[in-house]
Amino acid sequence: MTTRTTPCAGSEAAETEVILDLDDISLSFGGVQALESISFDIRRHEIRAIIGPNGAGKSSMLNVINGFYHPQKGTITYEGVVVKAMKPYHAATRGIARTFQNIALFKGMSTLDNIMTGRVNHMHAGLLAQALYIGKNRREEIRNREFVETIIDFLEIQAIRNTPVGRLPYGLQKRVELGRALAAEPKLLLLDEPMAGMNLEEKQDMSRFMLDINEQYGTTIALIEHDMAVVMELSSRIVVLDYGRKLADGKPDEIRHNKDVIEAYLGVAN
Amino acid sequence: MFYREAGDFKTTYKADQAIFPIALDRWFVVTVVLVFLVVVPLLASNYMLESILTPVLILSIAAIGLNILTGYAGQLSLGTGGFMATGAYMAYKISTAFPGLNIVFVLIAAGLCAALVGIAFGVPSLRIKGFYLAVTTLAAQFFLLWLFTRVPWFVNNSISGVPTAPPRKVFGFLVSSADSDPIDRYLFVFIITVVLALVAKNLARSRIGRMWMAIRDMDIAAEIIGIRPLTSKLTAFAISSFYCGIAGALWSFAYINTVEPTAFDINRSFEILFMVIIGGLGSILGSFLGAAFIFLFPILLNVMPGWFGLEISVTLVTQVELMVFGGMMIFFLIVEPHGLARLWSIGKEKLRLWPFPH
Amino acid sequence: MARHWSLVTSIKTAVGASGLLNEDTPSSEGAAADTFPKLLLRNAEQLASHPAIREKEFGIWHTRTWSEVKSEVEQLAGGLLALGFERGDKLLIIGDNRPQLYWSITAAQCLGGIPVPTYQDAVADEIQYVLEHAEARFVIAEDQEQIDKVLEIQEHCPLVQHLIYDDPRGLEKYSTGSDRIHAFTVVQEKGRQYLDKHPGFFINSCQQGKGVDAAVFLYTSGTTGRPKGVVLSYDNFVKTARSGIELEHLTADEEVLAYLPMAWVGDHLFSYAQSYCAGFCVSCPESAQTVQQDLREIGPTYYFAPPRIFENMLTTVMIRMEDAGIIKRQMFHYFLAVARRVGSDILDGKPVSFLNRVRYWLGEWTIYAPLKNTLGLSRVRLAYTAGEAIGPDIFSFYRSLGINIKQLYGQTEAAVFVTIQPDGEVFPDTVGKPAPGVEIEIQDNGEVLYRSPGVFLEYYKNAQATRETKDEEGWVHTGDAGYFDQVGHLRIIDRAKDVGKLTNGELFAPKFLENKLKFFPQIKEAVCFGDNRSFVTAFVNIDLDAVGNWAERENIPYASYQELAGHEKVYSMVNDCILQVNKDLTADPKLASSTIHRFLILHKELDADDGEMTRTRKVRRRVIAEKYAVLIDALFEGQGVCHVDTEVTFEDGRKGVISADLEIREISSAA
Amino acid sequence: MDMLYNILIAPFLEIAKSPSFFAEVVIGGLMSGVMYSLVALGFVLIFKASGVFNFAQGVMVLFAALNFSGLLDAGLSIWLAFPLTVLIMVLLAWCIERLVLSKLVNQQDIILFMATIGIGYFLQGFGEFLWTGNVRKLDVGIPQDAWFFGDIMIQQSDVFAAVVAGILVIVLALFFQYTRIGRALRAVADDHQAAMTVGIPLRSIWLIVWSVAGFVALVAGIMWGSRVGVQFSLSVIALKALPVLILGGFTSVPGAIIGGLIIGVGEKVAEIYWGPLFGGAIEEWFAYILAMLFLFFRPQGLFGERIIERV
Repeated sequence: MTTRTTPCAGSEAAETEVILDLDDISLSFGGVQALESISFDIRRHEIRAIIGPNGAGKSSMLNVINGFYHPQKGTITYEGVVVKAMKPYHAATRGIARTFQNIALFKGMSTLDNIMTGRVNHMHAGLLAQALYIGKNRREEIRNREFVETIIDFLEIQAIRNTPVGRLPYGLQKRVELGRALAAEPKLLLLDEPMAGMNLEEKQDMSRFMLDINEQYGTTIALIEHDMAVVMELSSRIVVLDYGRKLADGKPDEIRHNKDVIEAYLGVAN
Repeated sequence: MFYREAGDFKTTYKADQAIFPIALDRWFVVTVVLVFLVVVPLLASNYMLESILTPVLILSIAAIGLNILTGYAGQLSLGTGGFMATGAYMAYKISTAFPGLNIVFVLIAAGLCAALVGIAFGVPSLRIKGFYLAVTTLAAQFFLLWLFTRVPWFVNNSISGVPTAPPRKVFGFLVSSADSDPIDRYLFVFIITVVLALVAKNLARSRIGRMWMAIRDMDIAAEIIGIRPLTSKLTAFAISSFYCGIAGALWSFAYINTVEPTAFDINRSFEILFMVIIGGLGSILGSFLGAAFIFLFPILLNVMPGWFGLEISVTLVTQVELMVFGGMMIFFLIVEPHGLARLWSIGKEKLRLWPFPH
Repeated sequence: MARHWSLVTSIKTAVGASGLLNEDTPSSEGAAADTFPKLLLRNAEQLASHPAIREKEFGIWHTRTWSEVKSEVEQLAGGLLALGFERGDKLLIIGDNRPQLYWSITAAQCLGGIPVPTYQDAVADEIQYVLEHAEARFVIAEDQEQIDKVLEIQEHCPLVQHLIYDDPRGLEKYSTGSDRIHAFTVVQEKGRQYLDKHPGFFINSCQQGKGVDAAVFLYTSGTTGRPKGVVLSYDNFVKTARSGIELEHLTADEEVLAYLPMAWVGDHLFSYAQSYCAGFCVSCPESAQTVQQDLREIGPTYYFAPPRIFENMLTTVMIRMEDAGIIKRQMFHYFLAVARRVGSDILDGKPVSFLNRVRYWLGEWTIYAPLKNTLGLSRVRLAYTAGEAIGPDIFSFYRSLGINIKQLYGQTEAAVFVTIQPDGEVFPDTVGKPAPGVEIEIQDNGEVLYRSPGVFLEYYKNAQATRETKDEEGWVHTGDAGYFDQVGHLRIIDRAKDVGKLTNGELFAPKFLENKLKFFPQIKEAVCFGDNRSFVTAFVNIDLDAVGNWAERENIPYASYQELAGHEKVYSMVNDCILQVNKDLTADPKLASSTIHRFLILHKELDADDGEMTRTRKVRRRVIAEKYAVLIDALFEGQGVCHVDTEVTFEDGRKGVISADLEIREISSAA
Repeated sequence: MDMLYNILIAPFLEIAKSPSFFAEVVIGGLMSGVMYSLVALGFVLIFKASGVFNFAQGVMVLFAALNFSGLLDAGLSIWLAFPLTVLIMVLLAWCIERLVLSKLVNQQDIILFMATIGIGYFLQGFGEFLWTGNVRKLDVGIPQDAWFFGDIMIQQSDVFAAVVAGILVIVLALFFQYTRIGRALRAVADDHQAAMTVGIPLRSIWLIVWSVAGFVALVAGIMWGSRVGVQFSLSVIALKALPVLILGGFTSVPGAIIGGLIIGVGEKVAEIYWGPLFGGAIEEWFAYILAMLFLFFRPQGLFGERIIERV
C-alpha cells in the first residue's frame, strides 16, 4: 500500500516506544471476576501474543482494549494519553481495529462492501454529496475503492470480490474480516484467534499475511492464539493469563521454559 | 438467456460502481422509465392515471422511505402513517402560510418537518433494539394522529376539520386540487418518484448505506469498526421520515386533494409495512413491486368476480380481502422472506447463468 | 448466411489493416520492420493511441497504448543498460503473464540481448539448469515466490548478477542495502536517468537488430531427458506471425487473453509476436484463479487453448447441466442434438434444410448464444487448438455451437505453424494443410519432415542435437509419425519413436489409442503397451470430477481417489469404454490388430511432480515403463490381482509411498 | 406557568375535593386494566414459550368472542357453546402451528412477528366471514348491576372479571413453575434448537401454548364482550397490550397483570385530569408515551430478565 509512509522496522528507537499500556486492570461481570489487576504493555511494531488456557480472560482483555468493556479498576494509556471510558467507535477512530473469535461479518453484504465498511472513518462526503453521488462523494468512493483493492490484492481474495460473505468457507471469511480490520489503517490490530479451525495451508497463509502486515505497514499486532508453534515463531513478546491473572510476560523462549506456564497448560506434575 | 456480458469489461472504477453495471439492465431501466414517462400518459385512461398509477407511485415513495429504515437500517417502524400525516399537514400549513411558494419547495419543507419529527421519535432507538422499537414508533403513530385531529391550529381552524389542498402550479401546470388535469398530476408525481428513488439508491450504495447495513447486520461489530450508532440510526430515521413526509404531502395534494387523518392511520402503517416485506427488505425495486402489489391486489379482487360474472357483496369482498391479505403475507414469509425483489434477482441471476443452474 | 457475410467484411478490414503488414510500405525506418524492437517503434508511431496491452489489477482493467508501452520498454532497457546489460546478454524471465514481463522480453531484444522465458511452476532445480545452460546474467521475476526460487539456487549460478522483481510484496527487506536485487520501478527510474545522459541510444540500438539475429530461447519441456534450448530468430517469428495474420485475416482490433505459460511457444507467437505484427491488444488476467471470470469479461475474438482446456470446459458444462431442472436439461440436450447434426455444416457454409436452420436459429437464441456467453467465447472469431490430439466429439461440440475452432500442428522448432486447417475444411481427426511457406515430406518410416521460414536456428550449445533434428537443406525431423489422407490433410498418429510393431508386424501407435480412450469424460489419462508384444494392454487414470459426480448420483460411497479407482462398477464402466474403442479400431484396416485385451485402473493420478508427465501433461513413457514394470508384466501374464508400492511427492514437496492391490480385468463383451 | 400548575398541582386538589369520584375512576381504570392484562397474558404465554411476539393475540380475542356469541345465538346453551369454542380455539392453534410456525422455525424474530400480523389479518376476515361483522350483545349471566360502597359505584361484572383474571394468573403461574410441561415451555423459550436436542417435542409444546393462549383469549373475549359487545374495537386493544408488556416485562406472568392494571388506571386518571388540558382523548397515546419513557430507564420492564450483550 504505497499510500502510507512505512517506517522502517529496523531502527531500535521506534522499537521501544510503548503504544498501549494497561496498568492494574480489573474487570468483573456482576459476581464473576474476569480480570484481576493485570498490567502489561504493547510496544510499537511488535507482535504481542496473549495466551492462556480457555476462560483465562483473553477475549475480555481484548474487549477492554477496544472499549467494549470498561474495567472497574486500572488505567489504560494509549499513545501516551490516559483513556477514560472509551466508546468502541472512539477506539476505532484512534486506530484500534480487531477481528472476532467467531466471525462478525455483515452477512447482507459482499466481500467488497464488508471491507469498504472498514473505510467508514476515512470518508467524509456530506449527506447531500452522497445523495447525488457527485463530486466529493464520487472521488472519495473511487479513492477508497482503490485503497480497498490493494488490500484485496494483498490478501489474495480477488476471486471472491463480489460473493456475499455468507457463502464463503470459514478460512476465507476470516481473511475478509482481517481485510475489513486493515481497511481502517489501524495502528494497533487486535486478532482474536485468527487461526482457529484452519488447516495447515490456511495457517501458513495467515501467518504470512500477519508478518507482511507487521513488516510492510508497521502495524502493531496483539494476538490471541492457541497454536503454540505459531505463537512462539511469530510473536516478539508474550503475556500469559490464567484464571484472569497475569502468570508470566516475556520473550518467547523465556515463556517456553517458564515453570508456571507449563504447569498452567499441562497441569501440575505432582 | 438475454444477457450478453462477454467482452463488457470495466476500465474505470466509475463504470464498475455504476448503479447498473450490466448493459442490458441499463437499457431495461431506461426503457421502463421512458415508457412510463411518455407512452403511459398518452394511452392510459384518466381513471388509470388518477386512481391507480398516481397513488401507487406515492405509496412507493413511502415504501422506499420505510425500506431505508427497516430494510437497510434494520429498525422496525410502525409509525409510517404518522410521519406521512406530518408531511401532509405541514405541507398544508406551509402552502397556506406562504401561498406564493412553489409546490416543490413546500414538499421539501414538509419533508424536512417530518424528518425532524422522525429524529425525535428515532432517539429511543439508540437504547431500544428489535421489535421493542415497534412501541416507540406506535407511540409516534398515535400521538401524531391525535395531535393533528385535536389541535385546530394545524387545519387553520377550518370548521370541517378536513381542509382541501390549495391548487398549486408547477411551470404553469396545475398539479394539485380536483380540477387539475390527471396527466399533469401523474407526471409531476412520477418525476418526483424517479428522483427520490435515484437518491435513495445513491445513498444505499455510498458510505451512509454501508453504515446502515452494518448496523442492521451486526450492530456490535459495526460500532467496533467505528460506526457511530447515533448518527447512522438518526440519519436513517430522518431520511425515512423525509420520504414519508413527502409521500403524505403528495397523497393529500396530488391524490385525495384533502388533508384528512383517516388517510394516515395505523392501517396505513401496516399497509406500507406489508409493501416493504412482500416487496423485499433492503431493495429499492422491492418497494415499487410491493407498493404496486399491495395497492392493486384489492382492486383486482373487486374486479375479478365481475369477470366470472358472479356478484359478491361488498362486505364479503372486504372479508375475503383481509383473509387473502393475511394468507399472502404468511405465504411470502415462508416461501421467500426477502420478498418479490429476491424472486426478481433470482430470476435475473438465472437468466445471467442460463443455461446453467448454478 | 451470417458466416459468409462476416468473412467478406473481415477481408475488407484486413486489407485496410494489412497496410501495416506488407514489407514494402515506406515506413519511417526504411527497411521493413523485421524485428520486434523495430515493430515496437512502428506501432508506437502508427498505432500510438491504440491499446497494446491490458491487465486486470485492483478490480479494473488498466490499458496501455503502444506509445506508453514504448516508453515503459525504453525506461526498462535504459535501466538494464545502467546495470551493465550488453548485447548478446541473456535475460531469464519467470512469472505469470504480466505486462511488465512482456516488456522485459522487448527491452532485452532492444538491447540486442536474448530473453529466456521460463515456466512459472518450474521447481528450483529446473530453473537452475536453464540459468546455467543459458548463462543468463540477469533475471526478471514476478514476485517473492519466484525470487525465493532463484535465491535458493544462487550459489550454483555465480553468473547471475542482477535480480529484478515486479510485485514488491514482502520484498522490501531483500532489496534494501543490496546491489543485486532491484524493484522494477527502481530499474525504470535508473533507466530514465541513463537515457537522459545517452539520448538516441535506445532508438539506434533498436535499429541495429536484423531479422536473422536470435530473438528468443524457448526451453522445450522435452518428454525425454533435460529440456533443450530452442534458438528462434526474429525472421522465424515475424514471418510465421505475418503468414498467420494474412491467412486468418487478423486485424488490429482482435482481443486476446494471455493466460498460457509465457515459456510456451504458443503464447510467444499469439500473445507476443502476432500482437506486435498486427497491433492487436493482449489482456493479462488478474490471477491464476480468476482466469475464467477474466475470459468472460474480455470476451476474446482470437483464442488459443490446448485440447485439455477445451476438454475440461466441456466436462464442467456437462456436469453443471446434470444439476439443471428437467425441462431445461431436456431443452439443452434437444438443441445440442440439433447442433450436432447441422451446427458444423452451418459454420462451414454447407447447405442445410430450412427446417433445421430455423431449429438452429431457435437453439442459437435459447441455448448456444447464452452458453457461449457464460463461457466467454461468444465473440470468438477464430480458435486454435494444438499440442495433442483433441477428442472428435469435443471438437465437434464447439464447432456445432458456431465457434470456429480449428486444429493446427506445430512445434517449438517451427515457431508453431507446420499445418493449419483452412476455413471451410475442418475435420475432427486431421491437423490440416501445410501452412503458407511450409513444405512437408513423409519419410518411409512414417516420420514427418518440414521446411519453413519458421525453422529454428539451433539448439543452444547442443550442435549434436541440432544436427540430429535439422539437416543441411533445412529439413526438420518432427519425431511424429503421420500420413496425408485423400483430402490432402495431414494425420498425425503417434510419436515416431513410440510407433512400435506388434509381434505380427502390424503398426502399434500407443498415442492414437490413448487419445481415443481419453475422449471419454470418465478417463483422464491412459498409457498403452504393445511394442513387440502379441496384444495390447493399457493403464487407465479415471477423472475424479466426472467419475466422482457419477458416483454421487449412483450413491456409491468412496473416501479417496484410490478407493473409487478400485471400485467394481468403475471397472465395468471403463470396460465398456474400451469395448467401444476396440469397435472403432477394428473398422480401420491399418489398426485392426491393436485392439486392447487387458487393462487396470491406476491407484494414483499420473503427475508431473512424480516425473511421470511433462509440464504440459504429456506422458513420459520411459519413466512409466521403469516405475511400473511390475504392473506391466502382470498385465501381460494375466495375473488376477497385482500388489504395487509407488513413491509419490505431495504438494508441499514431502515424499511418501502409496501401496495398493490393483485388479487386472480381461476385456469381454459380456462384462 | 399556569400550564405547569394545571398539570402538577391542580389534579391533586381535585382528588382531595372528591375522593370518591377519584376512587371510582381508579376502579374503572382497574377494570379496563384487567382487560389489558388478560390480553397481555396471552402475549406473555406465547412469547415465553416460543419467543414469538404474537401480534394476533388481540384478534384471537375478537375471534373467540365472535365464535362464542355466534354459537349462543345459534341456540346452544352456555355449557355447550363454551367447550365448543375452546375446541375451535385449539383447532385454530393446531392450524397456526402446523401451517405457519413449523415452517418458520429458525427465522429471525422480525419475520415471525410479521407472520403473526398476517395471522391477525386472516383471522379478522375469517371471523367476520363466519359470523358476519355486526355488533352482538353477549350475555352470559354475569351480573350487570352495581354495588355501592358509600358513593363509590362498582360494576359487578368488573369484579367478576377481576376474580376470573386472578384465578387464571394463579393457575398459569403454578403451571409454568412446577409442572413438567411448564419447565419444558421455559426451555423452549430460551433456545428452540437446544430444546429439540434435549428431546422436548417442540411441535406439541407450541400446540399446547397456542391453545392455552386461545383459551385466555376466549376468557378475555367473554369478559370484554359482555361489557361493550362483540365488535371490531376488541382487536385494537392488542395494540394497547404492547405498552403493558413493556411495563411488566415480556416474560413474566405477574408482570403482565400488574402492567395491565397500571396502564388501565393510568389512562383513566390521565384522561380525567390531564385530558381537558390537551384537548381530550389523550387516552389514545398516553399508554405508549408511558411505555416509551419506561423503556428509557428499564428496557427489560419490571420483572423481565436483564438483557446482556456478549461479543
